[in-house]
Amino acid sequence: MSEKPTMIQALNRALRDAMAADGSVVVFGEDVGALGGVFRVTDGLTAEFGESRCFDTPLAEAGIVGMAVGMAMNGMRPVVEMQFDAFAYPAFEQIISHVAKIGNRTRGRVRLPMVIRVPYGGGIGGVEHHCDSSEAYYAHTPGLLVVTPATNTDAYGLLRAAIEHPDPVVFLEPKKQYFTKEELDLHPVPPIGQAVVRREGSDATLIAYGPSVPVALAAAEQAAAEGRDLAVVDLRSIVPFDDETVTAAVRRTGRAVVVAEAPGFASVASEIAARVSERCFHHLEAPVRRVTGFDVPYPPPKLERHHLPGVDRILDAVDDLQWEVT
Amino acid sequence: MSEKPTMIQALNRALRDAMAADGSVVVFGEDVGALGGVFRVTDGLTAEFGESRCFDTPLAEAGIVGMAVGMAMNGMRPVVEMQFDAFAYPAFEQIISHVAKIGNRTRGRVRLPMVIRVPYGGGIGGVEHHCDSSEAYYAHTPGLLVVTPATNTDAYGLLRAAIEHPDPVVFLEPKKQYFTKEELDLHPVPPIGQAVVRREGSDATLIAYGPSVPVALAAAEQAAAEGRDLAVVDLRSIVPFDDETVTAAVRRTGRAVVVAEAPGFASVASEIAARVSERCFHHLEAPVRRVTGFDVPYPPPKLERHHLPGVDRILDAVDDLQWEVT
Amino acid sequence: MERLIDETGAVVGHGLPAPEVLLDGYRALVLARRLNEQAGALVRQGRLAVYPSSHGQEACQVAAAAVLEETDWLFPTYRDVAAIAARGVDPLDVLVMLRGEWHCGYDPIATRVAPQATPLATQLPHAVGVGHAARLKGEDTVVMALCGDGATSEGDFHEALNFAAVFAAPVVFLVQNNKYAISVPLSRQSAAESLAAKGVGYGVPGVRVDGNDLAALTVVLTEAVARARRGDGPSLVEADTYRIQAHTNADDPSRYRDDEEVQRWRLRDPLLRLRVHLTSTGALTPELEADFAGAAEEMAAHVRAGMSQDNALDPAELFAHVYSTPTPQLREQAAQLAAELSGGDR
Amino acid sequence: MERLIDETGAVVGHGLPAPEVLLDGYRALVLARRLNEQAGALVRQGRLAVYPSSHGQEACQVAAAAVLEETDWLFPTYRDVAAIAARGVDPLDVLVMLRGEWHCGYDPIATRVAPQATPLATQLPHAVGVGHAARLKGEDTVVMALCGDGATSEGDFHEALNFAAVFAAPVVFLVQNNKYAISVPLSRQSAAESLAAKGVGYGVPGVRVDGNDLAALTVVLTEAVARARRGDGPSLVEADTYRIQAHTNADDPSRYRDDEEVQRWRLRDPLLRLRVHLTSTGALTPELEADFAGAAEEMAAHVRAGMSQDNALDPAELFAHVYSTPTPQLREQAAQLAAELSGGDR
Ligand SMILES: Cc1ncc(C[n+]2csc(CCOP(=O)(O)OP(=O)(O)O)c2C)c(N)n1
Ligand SMILES: Cc1ncc(C[n+]2csc(CCOP(=O)(O)OP(=O)(O)O)c2C)c(N)n1
Ligand SMILES: [Mg+2]
Ligand SMILES: [Mg+2]
Repeated sequence: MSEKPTMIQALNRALRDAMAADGSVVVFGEDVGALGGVFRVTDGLTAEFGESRCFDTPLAEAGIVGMAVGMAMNGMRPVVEMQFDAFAYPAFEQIISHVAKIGNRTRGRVRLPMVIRVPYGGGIGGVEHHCDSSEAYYAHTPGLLVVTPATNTDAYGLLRAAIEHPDPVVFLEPKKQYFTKEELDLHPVPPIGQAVVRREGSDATLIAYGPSVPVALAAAEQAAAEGRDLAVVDLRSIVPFDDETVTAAVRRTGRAVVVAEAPGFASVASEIAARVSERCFHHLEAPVRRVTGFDVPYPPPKLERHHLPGVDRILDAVDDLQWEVT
Repeated sequence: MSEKPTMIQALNRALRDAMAADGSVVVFGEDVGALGGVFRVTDGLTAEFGESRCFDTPLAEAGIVGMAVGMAMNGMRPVVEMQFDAFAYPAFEQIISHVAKIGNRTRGRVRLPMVIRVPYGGGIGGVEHHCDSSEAYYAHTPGLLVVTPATNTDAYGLLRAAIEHPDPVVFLEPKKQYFTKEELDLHPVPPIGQAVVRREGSDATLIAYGPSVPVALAAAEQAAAEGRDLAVVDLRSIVPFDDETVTAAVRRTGRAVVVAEAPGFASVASEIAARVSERCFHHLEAPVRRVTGFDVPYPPPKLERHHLPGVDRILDAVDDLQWEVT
Repeated sequence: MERLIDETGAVVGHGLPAPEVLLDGYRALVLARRLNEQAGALVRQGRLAVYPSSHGQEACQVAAAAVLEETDWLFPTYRDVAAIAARGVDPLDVLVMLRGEWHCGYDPIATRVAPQATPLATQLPHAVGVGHAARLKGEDTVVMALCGDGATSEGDFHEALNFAAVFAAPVVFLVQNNKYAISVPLSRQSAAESLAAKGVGYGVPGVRVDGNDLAALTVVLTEAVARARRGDGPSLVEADTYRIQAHTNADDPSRYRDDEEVQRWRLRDPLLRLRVHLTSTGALTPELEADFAGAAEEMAAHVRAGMSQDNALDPAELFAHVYSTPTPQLREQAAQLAAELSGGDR
Repeated sequence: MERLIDETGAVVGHGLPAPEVLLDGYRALVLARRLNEQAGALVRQGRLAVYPSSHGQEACQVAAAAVLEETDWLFPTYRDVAAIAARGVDPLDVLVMLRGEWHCGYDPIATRVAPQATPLATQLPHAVGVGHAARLKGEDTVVMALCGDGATSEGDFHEALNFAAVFAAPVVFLVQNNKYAISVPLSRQSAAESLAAKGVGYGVPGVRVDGNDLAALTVVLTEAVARARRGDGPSLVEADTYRIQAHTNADDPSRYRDDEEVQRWRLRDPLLRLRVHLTSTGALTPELEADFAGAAEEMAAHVRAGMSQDNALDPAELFAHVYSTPTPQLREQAAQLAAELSGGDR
């Protein structure tokens, strides 16, 4: 590619490379075949690998996930696409009661190497049901790995890692970044479970994942202009959680703000805030602040900018970190 | 009743009184008719009010919840029973995408006065899928009220309040306490959203709800014998959350432990810990501790005692609250 | 398959609805077609974010609305804008969702039209609930529930049909089989002989009807509605039709179907055949045609005019409708946003 | 309805399986019945927490296992302990779940028996996946997927049947229609003529068979398996049978059905009729009867003996199997529990 690839192209490349490397990788879902997915993440896979490796299914998400469970039981590595975040909910029982639990149920005799890809989050001007940040439902469910990239290189690497992983992975793709063009580095495949410090900083730490990482970086940029030096941690993996990286960053700065799009109540952001508050208690100069979506259903396009955590709201939270106390 | 009633009887009484008071209240679900529910919460309702007011449905939870949505749209007040916690998952899409959102979707023109009753939690020696603590899924979803009683009087009062409420309520019944016999006071109907201090104490505050309240009270009892004076707050309502009562209690004691059965990660306990840490930051002598279920699928009966928060584990957490520091 | 007027406009069956009924229907078709066109134009002009056109399916849209009484209910999907408009709801209110202003722009209780359903098939159990509640209240309301061929694969379709049958609920399920679910063809959706055959598994009568023949649709749906109103329970009607345009403007149909197929279906256009028929009987005069076209233009102008008004949206609405009374948490969050907007914060 | 041997033991159809097959089947019935009885006794003694008996449905249990090759798969529900045992899995391993020791006590990969499914109908899409994967791998594996009449109402039943049909997956869906879902009678489950009729809506052949007639079951299921193995796709078989005992020991059937109904079905007992038939043909001798009874007693003794062993359960198992490698979070939690247990804490 002469031009820098989009995240969609990075994901597409990951699928292609995984399918080429391992004949047991199969891709299926709604519109993933001829159409190449409504976002074109599966573009060209049927043409390249044939109908048996990448195919359309009837329109039924529980059926898709349930069939993937069976195929994984029988030696394949299914990668299924849920068309949008809210359209994974029909598969919830399959995901919670089976995908997450069959390994444990069978004392490890049946492992399910499968990936459920979910384009998630807002900021695309989408109508209702197309912009949910649904990570908390998965992250709260023991037995699932929950991964979300924030860069194109991670999108590629983490998807490869997810497909190779022996356990089921819910792979959350920040659709707001789907069309972001970035240099793509194919080589460093980050192991699932490692956060990364995207920006060092000494005054406070912003903790983010997926679609909130670029927002956090922009906020840090702006803060720098205002004389405040913010670190940014990109979780990359929500489950497992990289306590080490997060805790170390917060201890260095003594202050932390968690940024996430999902409604804040009983969310992944709550977890991060609770963990950090507990583990860094004596290092904290101020309470851990959360900048999240409001506790409302995802709003219509014309109001979403008020709902989503933006640079200003993050910087307000940073301002609130009781700087005068120290 | 000459004998003290069980929580099941308190709930049954609430349903009967609500149906007698309001002809638009209808009860339906699996086995709620002739059988009176597998736990007998709906015992006698069909006999008393007829098939049209309390009836069995086909075995399909999405259908049950979806039908309730339609009935609520058309002027009724449906109260539906999900047979066990994990058997509500098939209805997840209906609950998340519709029950929670139709009021908002229609700018309040369509309100759904419906109650989804879910027997939840473990400690009954049940097999897999019968012991999940699923409150986080609901509590994270804006648009739902999430209520859970810990006493028989609250079971009665809160269920009456839930049925009368104009908004949809997920009513979580701690099945471990179903057979607990207690005095039943029919009169004080607590408004949804008010926590209660079950026990005053000056050293630390235990925050609990539903099935963990009796455990927290037992721990406080034991602590008292050991010379520590613990307060116990019973949330009663997870959404809305009673910040006032919780924050006041923690500020008084400067230390807090959150107790809940559900896996701790990204849970209601995380939310409570995060809120309390943020709102009581300068009053806290030690980090807020969480005593929750482990991040594992609900274990088999013979192992559940190791999983569930018990008195010892709560007291260990209290011991950890850095008493020497003060 | 039930058919009364074939694609050449010839009458091929008995029991044609009265000419006035067909004339009213034709007028509604003209308006529906115009609405599809107008909405498409608005999308191209960037004044509407997205529009799922029912071009080619207007006969289904019009018939679904026409056979209902005012007290009946309509349960539409995202593709049924024209059906909702045919029921009498102002198209501007219907388009509020696609303008990105709010999720549902009309009052479902006042109009007896449920919010347009996006999650496929999920509206069908609601329709059963509305119908069952009506029966319990002693009302003879009928519920018309729409869905597509793709939606029949969802579990909720199954559960709704089954509940309706077991409770003999007054619901007419109308499946607009337009042959595609976005890009996925019918053959990947079902191996059954027809979608109407699905009724057998529920004990529900299933009828297949030419979905581009307004006359046949009117007869079949009228009978299904009457059956439901009599208390004889639900029906399943499969309308054989075709989506002429893209799934939405965001879709690229050239990836999954060839133009030849589309051309074949253009010949079966629902307006064309009815116009030929009504003209041949003399019922449709050039004056009436002009009249209908005028009404359609008026409607289109109304839509265009409304679209250029920028409705002010109060950000406080974010919190206002989540519960009937905002929770303390939402009041706090609303206050935070208000402070931000008044510049109280940065 | 397909039937070969009626409740009096009379042969009423053609194509009876060979006597050896029926004799083997009868032996398996005797063991299945004994297993149901033994498990019931263990529950009454408090040595087993709960048991959903298949008493009266043993012919379905036995036939489902008997028609499979070793390389085939069985997808059972909680009520299908006897089917799993008939497939050759040690009953003690099957009962691990009901003893409360772990969720699934046998190795699904080695035995080709899926874990017993509790959430109704959810196993059916898995069965389709196993079958479809086999086809993609070029294997001629067949999958036998079991469910009850109640489970047919769940969305997952619909989605599984439809996927199987669309992909022509080698799956035999066997519905044991035992007339109740706990207390809910069939009439509240479906208004269709039969559950087999549900096949029509998917383009899947549906057959109704006397579920207490092992001979007919064997023939029907053998044909369905052969069809699947040939690559001709799935079948739906409805077995007309009855749950003689309570749903589980926790259930009180007197609340929802009268004893008369149960008595009528007792007369249609699957063992009885096969015994009459095989005795009448001379195939079943008193020696063989004694032999079978002996084998059943041996099995029962084995179960009893195993049940009195208290298997030590390591609490660390809580964390060991959640992921193939425990997460750092689980390692921390495991360490906490280990510390508690070693008295490190209070
Ligand atoms: C539960 C769910 N899954 C996926 C989608 C995404 N989606 C929107 S429309 C569509 C195709 C629907 O096809 P069909 O039911 O035939 O209706 P049509 O669009 O043809 O009118 C899909 C897959 C959705 N809206 N809901
Ligand atoms: C999804 C789900 N909902 C509810 C239950 C609770 N439940 C267990 S068995 C049962 C009845 C099942 O009836 P049927 O499918 O006819 O099987 P049978 O018990 O008669 O063998 C119910 C409702 C469940 N296990 N799963
Ligand atoms: Mg379609
Ligand atoms: Mg049954």
